[in-house]
Amino acid sequence: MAVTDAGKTSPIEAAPLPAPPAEAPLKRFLSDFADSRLALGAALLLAAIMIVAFLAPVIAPQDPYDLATVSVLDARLPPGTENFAGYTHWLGTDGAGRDLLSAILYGLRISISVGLASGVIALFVGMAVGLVAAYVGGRTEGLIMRVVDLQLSFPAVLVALILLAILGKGIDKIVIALVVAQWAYYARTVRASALVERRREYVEAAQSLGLSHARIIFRHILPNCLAPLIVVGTVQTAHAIALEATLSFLGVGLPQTEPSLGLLIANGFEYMISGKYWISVFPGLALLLTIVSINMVGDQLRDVLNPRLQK
Amino acid sequence: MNDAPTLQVTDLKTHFFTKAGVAKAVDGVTLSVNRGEVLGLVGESGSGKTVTGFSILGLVDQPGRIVSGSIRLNGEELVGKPEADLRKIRGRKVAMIFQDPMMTLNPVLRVDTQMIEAIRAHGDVSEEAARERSREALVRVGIPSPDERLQSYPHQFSGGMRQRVAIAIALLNEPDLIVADEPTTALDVTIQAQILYEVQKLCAETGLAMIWITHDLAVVGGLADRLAVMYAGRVVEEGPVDQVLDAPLHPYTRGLIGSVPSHNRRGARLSQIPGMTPSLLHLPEGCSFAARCPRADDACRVMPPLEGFGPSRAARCHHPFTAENDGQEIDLTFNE
Amino acid sequence: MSETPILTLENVSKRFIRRLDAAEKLVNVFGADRREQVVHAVDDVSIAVKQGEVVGLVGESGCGKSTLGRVVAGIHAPSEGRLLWRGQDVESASAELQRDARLKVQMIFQDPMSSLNPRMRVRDIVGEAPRVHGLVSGAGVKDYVDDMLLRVGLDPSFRDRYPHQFSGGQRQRVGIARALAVKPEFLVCDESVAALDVSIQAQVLNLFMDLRTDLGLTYLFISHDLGVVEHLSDRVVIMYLGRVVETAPTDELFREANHPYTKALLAEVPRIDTRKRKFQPVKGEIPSPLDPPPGCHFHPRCPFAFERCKREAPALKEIAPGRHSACHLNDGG
Amino acid sequence: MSVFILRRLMQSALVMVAMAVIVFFGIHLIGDPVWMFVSPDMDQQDIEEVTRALGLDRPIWEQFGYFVLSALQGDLGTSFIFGEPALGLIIERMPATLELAFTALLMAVAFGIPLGLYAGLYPDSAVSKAIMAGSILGFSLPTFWVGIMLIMVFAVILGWLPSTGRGDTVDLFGVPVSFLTLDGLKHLLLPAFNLALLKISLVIRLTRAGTREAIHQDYIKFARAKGLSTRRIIGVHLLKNILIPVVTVLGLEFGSLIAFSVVTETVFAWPGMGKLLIEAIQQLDRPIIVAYLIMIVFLFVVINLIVDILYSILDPRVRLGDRGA
Amino acid sequence: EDLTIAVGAEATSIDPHFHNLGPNNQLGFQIFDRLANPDERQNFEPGLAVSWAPIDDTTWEFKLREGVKFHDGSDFNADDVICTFERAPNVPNSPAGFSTYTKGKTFVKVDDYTVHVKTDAPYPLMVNDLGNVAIVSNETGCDASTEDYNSGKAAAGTGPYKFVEYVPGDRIVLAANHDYWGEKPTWETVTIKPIKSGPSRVAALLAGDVDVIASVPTTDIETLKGRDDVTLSQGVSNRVIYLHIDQFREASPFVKANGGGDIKNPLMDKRVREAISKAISRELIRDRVMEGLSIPAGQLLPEGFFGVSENLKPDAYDADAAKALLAEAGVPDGFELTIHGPNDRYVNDAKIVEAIAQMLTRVGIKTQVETLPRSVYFSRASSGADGLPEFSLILVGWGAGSGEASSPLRALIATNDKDKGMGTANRGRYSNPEVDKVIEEALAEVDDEKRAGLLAKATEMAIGDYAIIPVHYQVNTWASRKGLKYIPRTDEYTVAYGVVKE
Ligand SMILES: Nc1ncnc2c1ncn2[C@@H]1O[C@H](COP(=O)(O)OP(=O)(O)OP(=O)(O)O)[C@@H](O)[C@H]1O
Ligand SMILES: Nc1ncnc2c1ncn2[C@@H]1O[C@H](COP(=O)(O)OP(=O)(O)OP(=O)(O)O)[C@@H](O)[C@H]1O
Ligand SMILES: [Mg+2]
Ligand SMILES: [Mg+2]
Repeated sequence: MAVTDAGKTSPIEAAPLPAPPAEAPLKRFLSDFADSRLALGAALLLAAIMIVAFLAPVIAPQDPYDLATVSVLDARLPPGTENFAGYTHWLGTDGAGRDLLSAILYGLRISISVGLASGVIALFVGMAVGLVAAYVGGRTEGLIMRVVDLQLSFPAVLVALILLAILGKGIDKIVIALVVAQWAYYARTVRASALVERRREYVEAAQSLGLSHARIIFRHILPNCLAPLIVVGTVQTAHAIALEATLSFLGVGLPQTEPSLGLLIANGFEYMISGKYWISVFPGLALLLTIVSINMVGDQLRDVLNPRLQK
Repeated sequence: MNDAPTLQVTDLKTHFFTKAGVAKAVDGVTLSVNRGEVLGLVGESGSGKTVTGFSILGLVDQPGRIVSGSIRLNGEELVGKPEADLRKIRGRKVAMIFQDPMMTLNPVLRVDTQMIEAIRAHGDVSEEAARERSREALVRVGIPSPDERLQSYPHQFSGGMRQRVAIAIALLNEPDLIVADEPTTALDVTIQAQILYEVQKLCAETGLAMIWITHDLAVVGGLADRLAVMYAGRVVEEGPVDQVLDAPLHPYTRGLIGSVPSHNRRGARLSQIPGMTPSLLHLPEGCSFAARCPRADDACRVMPPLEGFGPSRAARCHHPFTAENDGQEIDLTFNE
Repeated sequence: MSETPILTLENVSKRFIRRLDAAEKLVNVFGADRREQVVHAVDDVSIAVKQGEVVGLVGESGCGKSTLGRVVAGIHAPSEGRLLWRGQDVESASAELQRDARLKVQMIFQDPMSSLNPRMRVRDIVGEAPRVHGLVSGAGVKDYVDDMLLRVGLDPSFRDRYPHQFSGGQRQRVGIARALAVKPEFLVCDESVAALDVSIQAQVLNLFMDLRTDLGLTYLFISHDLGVVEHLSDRVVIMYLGRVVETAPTDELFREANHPYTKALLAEVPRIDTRKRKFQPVKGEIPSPLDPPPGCHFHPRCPFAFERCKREAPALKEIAPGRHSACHLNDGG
Repeated sequence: MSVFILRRLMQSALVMVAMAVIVFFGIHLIGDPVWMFVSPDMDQQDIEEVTRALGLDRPIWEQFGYFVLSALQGDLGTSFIFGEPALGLIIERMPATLELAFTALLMAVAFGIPLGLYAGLYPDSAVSKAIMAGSILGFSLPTFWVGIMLIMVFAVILGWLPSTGRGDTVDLFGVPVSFLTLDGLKHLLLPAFNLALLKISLVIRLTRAGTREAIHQDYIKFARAKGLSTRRIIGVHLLKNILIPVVTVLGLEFGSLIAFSVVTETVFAWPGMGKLLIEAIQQLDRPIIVAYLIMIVFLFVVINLIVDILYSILDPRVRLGDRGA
Repeated sequence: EDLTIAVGAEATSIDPHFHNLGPNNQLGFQIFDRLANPDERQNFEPGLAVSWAPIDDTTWEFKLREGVKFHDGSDFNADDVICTFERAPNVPNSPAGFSTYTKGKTFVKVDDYTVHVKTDAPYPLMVNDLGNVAIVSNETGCDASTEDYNSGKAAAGTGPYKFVEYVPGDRIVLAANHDYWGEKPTWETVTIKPIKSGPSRVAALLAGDVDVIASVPTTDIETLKGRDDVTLSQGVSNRVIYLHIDQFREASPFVKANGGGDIKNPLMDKRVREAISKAISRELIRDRVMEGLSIPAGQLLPEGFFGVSENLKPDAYDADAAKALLAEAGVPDGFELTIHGPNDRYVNDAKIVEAIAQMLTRVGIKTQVETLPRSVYFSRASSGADGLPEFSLILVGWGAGSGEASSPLRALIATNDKDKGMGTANRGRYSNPEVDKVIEEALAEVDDEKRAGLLAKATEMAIGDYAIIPVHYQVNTWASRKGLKYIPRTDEYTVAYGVVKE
C-alpha cells in the first residue's frame, strides 16, 4: 500500500488541529533584540561606524596613506586649524601631518577589517575543527581538544606577541596571529554546543533517515550551533580589535604609514602629556565606541539567542 | 471532619504581567484541605497547578503577583502578609516539595547543612539538637544509615533518595501542610511506589494535610482523599476521589479520564479532547473549555460559577454530567 | 513458526566503553589499577518481531530500552550479535540493501522539542530524506509533504512553519510524518508519548493505532508506562539492567506475570481504577548499570532470591508457548 | 588524583616542547640576534667571534639539540643580553609579577562579586544597568590606554599616587614583596587596578550571569520554601554555587593576567617578568623568551592544579581524576 | 642629598666589561674610572692615568695616578691595569665585549705606576680606545664573574659613586664615594630607575617621583618648557642620522620603475643621490618632526668634533633642483622606492623616515615606508638572505664612540673589507679607493693636526660623492626638577656627576 494514495482519505481526523499563531523567527529575533534601547542604539551606532569605515576612501577628506598629500608641515595641528592649502582639519592632525579625521576613518577601516577578517577566518577554522571533533568523537576528538586546550591555556596576547615577533609586521601577519590566537575559542564553543546538539534526537532521526554525515553535520548540527558562535564571534571581534591596538602599542603589528586605530592611539600616546590630546584621544574614542558597541550588541545577542533566558 | 480546614484558598488570582500581556496563571482558584487529608490537584501542563502551590507559600516571583483572593492557613490570612512574616511561616507551617529531585537540593552543600539550617531558621535550636532532629526525619522517610547520609552531598544520592531527603526536610518543623508538586513524576515506578508508601504512612501517622500536585490521574487515584481538577487557571471540578473519577461532572474531567489508557478497554481507541489548551494570555470569554467542549452552547459564553453538587462536590460547568442527564451519553467519549 | 519475522535480534549486546587515556595507562604501568568503564547497556538480547506485530518494551530508567531501540533503528551498531531484516543479516548485506533496511525502520522519539531540528521548516524536516533518497522528485516534494502532513492530521498549510510554532502533540505528529516519509515498515517508538499530557497522549496513541491498521506497520513500542504498553501491544518484553527478563503476550503477562521483577512492576503501577490502595514497594534502588550485581541482576531486590541467584545469571527460557522468562525459580525450585 | 596530576604534567610537557620548538626556530627565522648586541665599533671579525661564542654559528637543529639536553638538566640557557642564566633572571622577577597579578585578582574578586551579585539580583534597577554598562566599558578599554590615563589622573594631576616603579619592598620568606610597606602599597595600587580592570568586568558578568541563572534554580526556591533568610540564601546557597564558575574562570584567566602584565609593566615600569619578556622580544634574547614561556607553562600548571583542587572543594560533584577534568 | 634619575634603558649588568652597551657604559662611568675619562664633549682627560704619550712609533706610555683606592679599600696600581685589560676582552657569555679596544695591544707593567702599551704599527687612537675600558681591581674584580658584579661582590671601582644595590628592572642604587680623587660627589645616594616608556618617564618627573629624566621625548619638550618647575638641558650628540644608499647593485631590491617594472638602479647615479639630498628639507624635519631638537647635518659629526670639515654645509632644500637633477639622470618622472628604517632605535626614527618619504614623493620618487623593530632591521640591513645588505635606501644613525671622525669614516665610508675591519657598517657599499687611501693614511697618523686634516679631507671627498646623505645630528634633552640642572653630554650618557645644583 502506497502511503501517498491514502492521504486524502485519511480516517484520522476531519479537521486538522490549529497551531499557535505563526511568527517569523527573524521578526521575533529583531523584536527581542530591540527590547533593549541601549543595544538597539549600539547596533545602529555600529552599523554607522561600519558604513563610515568602509566608505572611508569616498568620504574622508584626505587620503592619509598617500604620502604625496601628507606633509609633516601640517604635523600636530590642533583641531579646527586650517592648513596652508586652506583645508580645515576638524580633528587636527597627527605627528606625521595626517588629517586625523581621515586617518581615523581609514584606521577604523583597518581595525574593523582586521577584526572581522581574523574573526571570520578563526571562526571557520574553529568551526570546522570543533564540529569534526564533536561529531567524530573518540580519539580524534581527544587529540583535537588537547590541541585546543593547549592553545587556550596560552593567553591570546602572548600567542600573538610571539607570533608577530616571528612573522614581522603587516596586516596579513596580524590577521594570521589573531587567527592563531583565537581559533581555539571558536572550536571550543562549537564543540560544546555541537556535543549538546549531537545528542539531540533530531540528529538520531537524521541518522536513521540515512542522511550522510556531511549533511548531518552541516545542514542539521551546524545551524543549531550558530547562536553561541555568533555571540562568541562578536565578542572575539571586539577583542581582536582591542588586541590589535595593544599589539601595535607594544610595537609589533601594523606598518606605521597605514595606521589602524590602535596604532594611531599608540602614536598619539607619546603626545598625551604634552597636551596634544587629540592625536590619541579622538582615535581612542573611535576605538572605544566601536568596541563598546560591538560588545553591547554581542551582549544583547547573548541574551536574545540564549534559549535558557528566553521566556 | 474538623471545624476549620487547615488551608482555605478562596478565589485566588495570581497573574503574570509579562511583556506579551497578562498571563492569568491562576484565575479564581478555590480549594480547601483538611487535617490529615490528601488533596490531589490534577490538570494538564500549564493549567496553573504549580503557581497555585507557589502562591500558597508566597513564593510567586516577578513578574507574577497575587492579584486578589484569600489564602487562610489555620484561619490566618496569608495574602498581603509582609515577606518577613511569610518567611516564618514557610518551612514552619507550610512546606513544599518540588518535582525534580535532582535540582531541589543545593548541590554544593552537605545534606546536614541543608537540614540543620531549615530547623535553625525557625527557632533557637542548638546545632546538636537540630542534627538529631534531622537524623530522626531521615529515619522517618526510610533512609538507611542516616548518620552517614547526613555527611553526604546530594550527588551521592539516587533520585529517589534525594526526593526522600526533600520530604524529610519538609517534615523537619512538623508543618501543618505540605504542598507536593509532582514529586514522583521524575522517578521510576518502583521508586515512585516507595515514596508514595512513605507519604501515605506519614499522613496517616501525623495528621498532616497535603496537596499532591500531579498530572497523573492514576497516582492520585491511589493516594488522594479528594481531588481538584484544574483547567486554564481555574478549578473546574472538585470532590472525593472516587466520585470524581467514577462520575465526573465536568466534560473536561470526563475527557481526561477517558484519555487514560486502561486495561478495561485494551486496544480500543482512546477518547480524545479535540483542540488544545488555550493560551493563558488570550483566554476566551466565558468558560475556557467551551471551544473544546461537545456540550458547549451559547450559555457557555458566560463564565460558569463553581457550583456545589451535593455536600462535598463542586463543578464549574453550565452542562455538567449530573445523574439526571448522564444517561444520554454514557460512553465517556467525545467525537466519535 | 513458518513465517520469517520482519526483524530478528540474535544475541545482541551493546556496550559503551570508556577507554583509558595515556596518563591512566601510565599509572597502570606503575601498579595502579585503572580499569576501563564498561556499561552493558544491552546484554545478550534476542527478540523476533513478526510482521504487523506491536511489541511493547518495558523497563525502568537506564535499563537499556532506548539503546536497544537505537540498535534496531540502525543508529547504533551492536557490539555483538546479529540484526536480521526479513531473515537477512544487515551487517553483511550490500550497501544498498543496508540502506533500504535502515530506511524501513524508523524511530519516533520522546522529546517533541528536541526531536525536530529547530532551524528547519516542516517541509524540509519531512521532505529532506525522501528527496535525498530519490523517493520523490524535486517538483513533487511539496505535494508529498502535504500528503504526509494530512496523514498525521496536520493542516498542509503548516508546512512553512518552524517546530517552535507547534504544540507538543503537533510536534510529535511532525516527527511521525518525517518517519512516514521514507515509507517505513517498522516504527520504533521510544517513549513517544511520555512527554505529552494525557489528552494529547491519547491523540497520538490513536494516531499510532490508525497507522497500524492503515499502513500495516510493525511497532517496537518502548515505554515505562505499563498502562500505555498494555493498551497498545500484542506482546510485551520486560527488561532489567540490559537483559530481557520476561516476554509474553500482553494478556497473559498482565493476567499472570512469571518473573518476580515483572510481578513487582505490575503491582507498583498506579492505576486509575485502584483507589486508596496500600503501596507496598519493592525494596532497594535500581543498581548502576556500570556495576550491576552479579548473577541475576534483580537478586538484591528480589523477595524470592536464593543462593544460586547471586552466582548464576538465569537464561531466558520458554516457560509456556510464546512465553519466556529468565528466573531460576522456574527450574523447579 | 595522581592520574589527574600525571595527565596535567603530560599535557604541559607537550606545551613546553611545542613552545620551545616554535620559538626556537621562529626566532631563528626573524633575524640574527647578534646584530642586537654588537657595538658600532666592532668589526666583522669581532662579530663572528661573538656569534661563535654564543653558539649561534652552529646549525639551528644542533643549537636546539644542545638546548634540549641542557634543559633536561634544568638549564634553560644563558641570556644573550644579561649573560646570566635565563631561568634565574625570570625567577628573580617573578615575585613582582605575581604580586601584581594576585593583587589584581584580589581586586577583581573584591569589586566584581559584590557588583555582579547586585546586578544579578536586581537586573532591572538603574544601578545594575550602570554596573553592566560599566563592565562593558571595562573590558572594552585597551589596557595600555587606561594605564596612561591612570598615571595622568592620579599621579600627574592629583599627585596622590606614584606614577611608576615598585617602591619599597620587604622580604617575606625570602621573597621581596611590596604590599607590606606603605610606599610599596602606593606603588602597587595603580598598576594592579589597571590590570584588574578587565577581570573586574569579567567577574561582574560571570557573577551576574551565575546569579541570574541560579536564582531560578529549584534549590534556591526550595531554600526559600524552607523559610531561610535572604541573607543566608544569597550568602550561602547562591554564592557558593556561583563561586564555582568564577573560580574556574579566574583560574584560567590568571594566565592572561600574567600575560597582560606585559602591557601594564611596560606602562608602569613595573620590574616584573613581563617587562623582561617584551625587552627580550625586542632584542631577540632567545633564551629568555624560551625560558619565559616554559616558566609560564609551569606556572599555569601549578595554578590550574590549585584551581582544580579549589574546584573540588567548592563543588563536591567534581572528583579529580575524572575524565576531562 | 639624594638624587633619583630615570633613564630610558636599563643597564644589563654591573660588570663594566660584560657588554659594550650605552646603558652599561653610562653606569660604569659613575662607578669606575678609565685611564682617561672622557668629559661631556668626549675629550679625554686624565683619569687613572695622569699623563700619556707615545714614546716611540709603536709604544705608548701611561703614567698612573697614585694614592687612589678602590671602593673595597684596595690600592690602585699597574697590576690593576694589566689584569683589567686581560679581563675586558674575555668575559664569558659576553654578547659584545671590549676586544675591539684591546686587540693588537700588548700591556707591559713598567713599575707600579707606569704601563707601556705596544702595538705593531703606529696607533694614534690609543687613548680613544683605552678611554673606553673601565679599570677594575685585581683583588676583587679581575677574577670575578659577571654574577659577582651583579650581586655587588665584585663591583668595586674607583669612581665617584659606589655600588649599593641592583634590583633588576627596578633600580640601581649608588652612594657617594667621599674618598674620590677627583671632584667630590654632590649626591649622597643616587637611584637610577629604568622607565622605558617616554611619557611614563615624563609623568614620573612631573609627579615628583624622580629628579632627573634622560631622553625627554621631543613631543613633551614644548610642554616642559612652559613649566617653571622643570629645567631642561639640551646638547648636541655625537650621533649623525643619515641615509645609506645602495650603490653597488644594478638591480636594487627595493627600487622599481614607475608601475613596478625592473629598472637599473638609479641610486648608482650620483645625481640621483644629490637629488635625494636636495629633496629633503632638513629644516622642516627639525621643526616639525624633531620639534627643533636636531641640527641639520652636512657631514659625519657636528662641528667642534675632531676631524670635521669646516667647508661642508648641509644641503639646502631645493625641490626644483632635485627634479632637474632627476631629469638629468634620465629619470625625469622619478621611480618607485621603499625606504626602510628602524622604529625603536633613534629619536623619532620612524617619523623621520616617513617625513623623508613624503618629501621624496613630492619630487617624484614614489616612496613607500617600511619601519622595523631594530631586532629585525639591523640584521636585514647588514646581511639579508644572500649575505648582502637587503635594502635599497635606509635610515641609520652613527654615534662616534671615539669622539672623532675616524670612527664613522672607517665604519661607514671605507670600502667594505672584513679582513681589514674596514667599512663594517658600510651598508650602501660605497667604495672609492682614493677615499680609502686617505682614511688609511689618517688612521696611521699620530700627529693630531695632520690627522684632523686627513679626516676632514676624506669626509669632504665622500660627502662630495654622496656616499651617504647626512640628515641631522641628534640633540638630546634632559629634564630635571627646579633647582637642578644636567650638563648635556655628546655621548648621550646620563651620569649622576652631571647633575648639578643651580
Ligand atoms: N514566571 C512566569 N512568567 C510568566 N508566566 C508564567 C511564569 N510562571 C508560570 N507562568 C505561566 O503560568 C501558567 C501556569 O504554570 P504552572 O507552572 O502553574 O503550570 P502547571 O500546571 O504546574 O504545569 P506543569 O504540569 O507543566 O508543571 C503557565 O501557562 C505559565 O506560562
Ligand atoms: N552513548 C552512550 N555512551 C555511554 N553510555 C550510554 C550511552 N547511551 C546510553 N548509555 C548508558 O546505557 C545505559 C542504558 O541507557 P538507555 O538510554 O538505553 O536506557 P533507557 O532504558 O532508555 O532509560 P530511560 O528510561 O531513562 O530512557 C544507561 O546506563 C546509559 O547511561
Ligand atoms: Mg508544574
Ligand atoms: Mg530511554
